[in-house]
Amino acid sequence: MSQPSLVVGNVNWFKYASPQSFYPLAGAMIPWFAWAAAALCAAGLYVGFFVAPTDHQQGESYRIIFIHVPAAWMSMFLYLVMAFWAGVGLVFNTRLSHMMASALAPTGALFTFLALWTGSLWGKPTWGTWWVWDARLTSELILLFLYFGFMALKAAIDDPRRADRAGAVLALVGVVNIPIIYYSVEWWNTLHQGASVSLTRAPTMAATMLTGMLLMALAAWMYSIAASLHRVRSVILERERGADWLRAL
Amino acid sequence: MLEAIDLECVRGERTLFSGLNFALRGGELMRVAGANGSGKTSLLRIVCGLLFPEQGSVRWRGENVRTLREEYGKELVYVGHSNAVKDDLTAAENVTVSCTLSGMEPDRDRVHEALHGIGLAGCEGLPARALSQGQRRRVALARLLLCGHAPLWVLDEPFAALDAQAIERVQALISAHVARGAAVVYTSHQEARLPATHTINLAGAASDR
Amino acid sequence: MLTALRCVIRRDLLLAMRRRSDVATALLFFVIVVSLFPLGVGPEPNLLREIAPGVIWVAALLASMLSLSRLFAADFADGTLEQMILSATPLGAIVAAKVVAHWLVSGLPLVLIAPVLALQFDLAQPLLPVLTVSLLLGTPVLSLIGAIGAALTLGVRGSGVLLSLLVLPLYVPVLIMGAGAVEAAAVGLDNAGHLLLLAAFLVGAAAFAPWAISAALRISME
Amino acid sequence: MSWASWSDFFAMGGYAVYVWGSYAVTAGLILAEVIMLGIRKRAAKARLAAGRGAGMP
Repeated sequence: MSQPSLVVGNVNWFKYASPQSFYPLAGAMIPWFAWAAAALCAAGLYVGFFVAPTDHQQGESYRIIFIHVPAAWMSMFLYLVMAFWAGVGLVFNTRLSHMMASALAPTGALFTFLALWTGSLWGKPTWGTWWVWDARLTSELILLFLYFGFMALKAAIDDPRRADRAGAVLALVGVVNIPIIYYSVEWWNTLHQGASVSLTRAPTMAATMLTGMLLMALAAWMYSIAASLHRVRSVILERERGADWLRAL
Repeated sequence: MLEAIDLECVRGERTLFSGLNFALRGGELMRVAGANGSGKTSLLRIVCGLLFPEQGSVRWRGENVRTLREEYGKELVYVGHSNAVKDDLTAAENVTVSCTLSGMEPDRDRVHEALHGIGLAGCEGLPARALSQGQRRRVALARLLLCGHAPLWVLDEPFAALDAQAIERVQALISAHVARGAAVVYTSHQEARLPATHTINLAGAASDR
Repeated sequence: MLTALRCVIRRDLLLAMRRRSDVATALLFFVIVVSLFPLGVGPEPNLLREIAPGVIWVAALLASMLSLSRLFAADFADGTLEQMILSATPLGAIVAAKVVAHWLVSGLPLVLIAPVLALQFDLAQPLLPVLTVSLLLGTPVLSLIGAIGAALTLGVRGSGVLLSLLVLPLYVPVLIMGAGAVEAAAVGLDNAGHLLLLAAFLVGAAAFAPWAISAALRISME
Repeated sequence: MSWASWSDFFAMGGYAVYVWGSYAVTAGLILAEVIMLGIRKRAAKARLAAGRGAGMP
């Protein structure tokens, strides 16, 4: 891969966009995001359970969307962010971006699993079956495999630098493939089932339902930031054990 | 021509060397010495652009070797620790493949000539698995006879497993190549009889971080 | 450059010919997996006819996985891969040549033997060419994508299982379009879309994969 | 407000299993992740301290 490109006066400045300066910064940011997540989650649950009306078609079971939809959004979004950091790390050879990518993966996998679990629990009362080979559920399942693949590859390689870069290539290959997978599955699904079922909500969604969903999505977002910042701090501690600044910590 | 700037190499948690600088011009020979595990092979792999140094860079005619890629490959002959010899191919086939990868198109006669020159006459058609360790090393080194045009040779323990006669032969090849104005980098823990213009001793540089 | 590519292909084919048993094993695996399905689901002809494309495609996926781990492993172990990276020919081109050779040895035999296996499932005669074409377009994509995984897992412990975990999810679109083309033809639908998409996958993979494979190989060599 | 009583709320119009099943698993897994984050951090710090104690040069 190419060398880091921002080299001025024989100093690689990217090296100093460094774990060392990021570690305390992340530590200072975590409480803010964590509290924001808690507050937004409380507000979202309140709106979702006590303000939003009963759905006239699905009854109360629709209240699962307040976690299902945010989880599904986060699962895809986190994969994109992870691939972004992996790509940055590959191009500029910055350790911190690789660490960010590995810190995001478990949280992304968690949300992917939650999207599947809640989707299935929602599907049972709605469609009468735990699982449909709907395009979204199926792509979500494959997304989960991609997350697992990324983590398994990184875990299997001993040399952290090689693990970072190999993981990055895999994440980028995955990100190219996700839309292809999604549209293939969707096409396949419409051919086989005539698009009889779809996870998309009826267009007439009460404003309060939407509010609750957005609040929960924001909460999930804040939570993801807090959790991955926390994890990246652990990764820094594990990786940079030999560094002088950590010994002084 | 070949220039290393402030190289640092870390394997696992150990710093093998750091702050390593050298510059090699055409017609110069550099020997890298050091104990086992001192980073000789790693240094050579960094020089070739196979390994990414923790810090610093290697430049060939002023350009970073990591960006030159196949342009560098056209000017470089690297004989690594492993022989890159396939058991299932004959000696001649092995030499043909390795030369083609270096950008040459050797014909049958020249390949046979080279195998003769390195002392493998009569082994051309034998599958490499029938050859001894030293003979396989010679198959790998036969390329030096065919790719004499390359201005840089990087040889990792070229004398390993060779008998005295073959060592002399390879030493003569190296000297002749340097005399032609090429640059050669090699490692060896045997005391060398080659007049090296540069010597890097890695033993002193190795330290735990 | 063309000489070098021809040389690499020739070399890999030569090596495969001198190790014929490896090639035969993957092919035999394909045949056995396909033959197990009727034993598992019962000999009901209508059912077999219906599942035939899917079964053959899934078995082709698994069989192509089997040979992938060998793609770079031997060259990695004996140092030839270093020479390829340091070659005067761009690594992407060498890698593409290796994938071509790999497909000729492991993909093409599957394509050729698949119609015979389809007859076991009593697949209608007009569908056999469709199956062959879909495999002909699809199996090179499998080799290209799989080579990325093989390059990433070089020298990694437990690489065989890891390779399947990495690569199989990425095979999904090819499986859907490949099996879909035959199924669509079976029910009298137009399947040009499926085959065109498979061709598009092939073009896309041929353009993108060599880049990713060579990046992965450089990383694995460190 | 669509709930007449708490028991009405917990019954979720007959969908209690599905709704609370979703929310419980979500809460449980997020809690588990938070706990695991804490464990990992503590382990990393302990390893760091051990390395320092052993007098890493």
